[in-house]
Amino acid sequence: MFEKIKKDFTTMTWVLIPVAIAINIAIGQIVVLLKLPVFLDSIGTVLVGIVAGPWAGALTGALSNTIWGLFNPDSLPWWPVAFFIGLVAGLCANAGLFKNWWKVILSGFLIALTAAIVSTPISVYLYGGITASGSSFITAYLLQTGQGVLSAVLSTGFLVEPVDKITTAMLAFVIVQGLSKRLVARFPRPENAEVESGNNTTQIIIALVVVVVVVALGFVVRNMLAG
Amino acid sequence: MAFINLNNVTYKYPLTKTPALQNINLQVNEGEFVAIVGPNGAGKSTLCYTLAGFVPHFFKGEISGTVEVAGIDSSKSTLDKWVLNVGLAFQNPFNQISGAKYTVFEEIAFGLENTGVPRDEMKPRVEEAMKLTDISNLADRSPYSLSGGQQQRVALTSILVMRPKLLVLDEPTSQMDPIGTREVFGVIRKMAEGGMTVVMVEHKMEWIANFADRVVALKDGQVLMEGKPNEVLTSELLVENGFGVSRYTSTAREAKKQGLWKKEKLPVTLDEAVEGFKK
Amino acid sequence: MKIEINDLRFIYPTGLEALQGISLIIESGEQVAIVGQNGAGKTTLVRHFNGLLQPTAGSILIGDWDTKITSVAKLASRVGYVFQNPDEQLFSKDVGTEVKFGPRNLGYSKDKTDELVKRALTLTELSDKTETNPYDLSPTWRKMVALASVISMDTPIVIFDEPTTGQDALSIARIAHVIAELRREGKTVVTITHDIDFCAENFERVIALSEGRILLDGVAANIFGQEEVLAQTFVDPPQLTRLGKKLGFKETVRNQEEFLNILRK
Amino acid sequence: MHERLSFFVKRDSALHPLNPLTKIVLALGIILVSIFSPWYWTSHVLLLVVIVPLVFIGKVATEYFTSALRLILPAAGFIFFMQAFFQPIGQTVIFNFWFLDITQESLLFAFRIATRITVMISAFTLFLLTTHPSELMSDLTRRGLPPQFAYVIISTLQILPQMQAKAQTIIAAQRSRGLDTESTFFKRIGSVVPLVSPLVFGSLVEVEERAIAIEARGFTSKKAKTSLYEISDRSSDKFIRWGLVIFVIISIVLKLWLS
Repeated sequence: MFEKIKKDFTTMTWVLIPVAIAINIAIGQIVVLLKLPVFLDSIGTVLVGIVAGPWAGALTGALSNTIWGLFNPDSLPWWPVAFFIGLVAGLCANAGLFKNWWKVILSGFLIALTAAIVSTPISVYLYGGITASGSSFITAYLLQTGQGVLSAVLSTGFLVEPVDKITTAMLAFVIVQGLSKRLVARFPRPENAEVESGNNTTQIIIALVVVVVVVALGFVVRNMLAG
Repeated sequence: MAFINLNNVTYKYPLTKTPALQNINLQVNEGEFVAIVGPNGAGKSTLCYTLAGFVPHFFKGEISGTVEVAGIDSSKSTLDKWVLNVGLAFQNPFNQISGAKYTVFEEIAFGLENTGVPRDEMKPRVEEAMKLTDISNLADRSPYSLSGGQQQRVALTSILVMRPKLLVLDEPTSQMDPIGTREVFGVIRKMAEGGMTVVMVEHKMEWIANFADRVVALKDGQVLMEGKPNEVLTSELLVENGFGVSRYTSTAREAKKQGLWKKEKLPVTLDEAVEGFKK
Repeated sequence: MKIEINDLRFIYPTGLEALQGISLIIESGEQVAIVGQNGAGKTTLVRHFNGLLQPTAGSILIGDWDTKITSVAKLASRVGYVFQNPDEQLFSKDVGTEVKFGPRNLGYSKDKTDELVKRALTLTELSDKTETNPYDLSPTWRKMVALASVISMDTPIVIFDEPTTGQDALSIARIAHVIAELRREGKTVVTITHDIDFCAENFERVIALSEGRILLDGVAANIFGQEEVLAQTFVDPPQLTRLGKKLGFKETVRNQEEFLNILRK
Repeated sequence: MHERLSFFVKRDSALHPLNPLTKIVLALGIILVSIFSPWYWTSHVLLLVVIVPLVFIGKVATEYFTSALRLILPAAGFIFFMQAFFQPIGQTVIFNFWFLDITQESLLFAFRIATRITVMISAFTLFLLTTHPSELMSDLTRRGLPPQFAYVIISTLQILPQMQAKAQTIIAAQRSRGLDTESTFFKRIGSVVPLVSPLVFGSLVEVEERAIAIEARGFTSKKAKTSLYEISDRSSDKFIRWGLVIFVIISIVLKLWLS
């Protein structure tokens, strides 16, 4: 087990992790500027999960939040969520769930479930359920309707996470497919990124269409909630 | 026996159809300074990676023939051991900054820390190497704050400090001004005279002719010709194959056609040109 | 198109005075090379031409447009700018799309765009690589894609930032050919370069900058003759100029033709 | 993002020469005590009686209070606001808006959570201000942290400003090609691909050369690594560390015992 994990941590992986963290932060900031209804701050983490396996993905996630904490201290307590995002992304990739666009939706969904579950105890224990995120508006609403804190936070997570994580998984998939095969082959798990059927341009186009649809859906949901 | 021994080496990167190196035979003696010239895509960088052990250990792919440095067969060694004998510095200075260090001094010590050099020995070695390449004044600067030429000096120093037996350099002066280039060539020459073997890819013909012992011309992954610098760099074969030549050579060649250059040998350097054109 | 610079000063937010009063007129159709050591202010100067930087004091006129009140997007129709590193601008999946990006942004008609793209690709010898992904090309060819993607915008002024860095002899010849072709079409070309021999062979006028000021400005032959002044900004004269000087020529020579002419006398 | 990613300020204080691990344990100890302590006033006391004096002892007061204004106040203030509005607790309504009530209880709760957040960030900031990242990593590596972790952390801190500079160049390059990055919302969305993709792909393509460069300098060498710097770890350091561990244990025990 330990030897197998060690194999995923080649020099390429060690050099990739800082770049992936920078990608998380860069894209995360752009999304904030554009006021999109998603976070997209773990694309790099998922990307590492795909080409270098679950443990490299998990490490990227945990470090990413810790370092992001330097500018935005509020993100610090959430590192376990990022850890599990990377881990589950890597597990999905190893199981072949990053090989064509509809499997990627499934991966995104699984990552979303994980994120919702892991973030719940942190939110409840540290913040009494109300965090600094905009989605707490939904939690507050559910709390007012008489739901318990735990179920209110969890339901909010299940409602909000899939849009973000499916988009994230799709974009990570698009980036990996856009890289030259020669480069992908240098990473520990190039087989995780091999497209199963059809050529990869079609896959990229479909994935981008899915991204647009999901984000548009996010807009609609947000506007409905904002009333 | 030669210090570097490439025997019939043919290499293909993974997922490619044509070999990047084809039947390369090359022998280099200890302490020799060999320059490699050739157009882009000739296989110069691949040859550097082969000598430095990255082909095939890092890049994978198919290799045939034998690569031997200091009597060790590359296929029987591993990359982490290989780099103790062979140092590599390449063109893009920015990508050679480790990123793990805050000052130039720490950056240069990085290789020594990795290879377990004791602390007492480390400081004097770093100081000595920085003096050699004339960057002692940059010791406390951040490597990222330097100009491209200064970063290239840091990259070269970071390798020199590890005292490799073979120094492989892939266009290490591309971003330096003429004065810097001359100085760095001087340093490399000095290393070679001290017994370090040097293989260097370079476009600057005038400096090669001034400093190298031998020139190897590569084209399409094959050795086109090799020999004394003046002999190779003034050859018609280079012009026919789209190699760059020094302005002194091309001008003298034209002058020769018009009867204005009387000597048999064409010049590569300024001094040779002055000598030949003097009435 | 004419470029008129009037007592231009620029101070970076860090307090660094990068340009300390530059006045300059570049006439329509002129070919100008800017030389000087790192940090002399070359890139800072040309980034004012298309409004990427705004002067702290002074003004720049591009034709009749003042860069202070004209947007970068609008200035892009008059000033094309090829950045040093092609990887910082290429993003399309194939060369053809990449080259089309600029003219499309400028709102040219489809026919005009197609024609401009075709011309740019022919000029840069990329016609057989239209379908290729730029990242599958060598760095040398990626540079040509970057060149093509700016030339296709058909701007009356074109700026090149260090076009020859990392290029081999064949590629440098290709770039020289592109510049010659732009000259024939009457475009204004401004090039920043370290490659002094390239500068000598392709440019009539040379401007040497040092520490944010103009050190020398004039006809190339005059500039290269002033070896001591050039040394202040760490520029060596071209190889043949140095050779001519050592041989005791009275005139300053720049290229092979001039050199051989004098030799013949 | 800030230009400088190392918060460290070089000063001659009593905190600076402490062993980096001691300073981490100090920060974590403060954070854990504030989370586990059974009394609501613990965080306030920690802030006033422990953190503020330490800031002065460490001679980093100016830097601490500026970062407090820049980082801590916005984060804590926002949390306070969210909690006060959205926590559905308490009966004594002070202010009402739509379905949201601010009650005396929710205000108190909000104050408590905001203070806790302030303590957490402050402890972390204090640690960053007095510890150089290189020193921290050398020390942790010496204690058995794989050296690759040190590489990843420092390299990330250094790569972020580089990426930002690169992003600036890309924006300049694409605007020069007539890309409109400002006018309307849809133009802004349309400009994402030409701006983001050279940034992302460009930095991923560099990974290969950068891996070669560090590998050439013995990154994967199996020899025992050495360090340029010697980092002091005095017996007073050990004393402080164990003291803090005991404090944390006490607060956990109290929490379990009292609840």
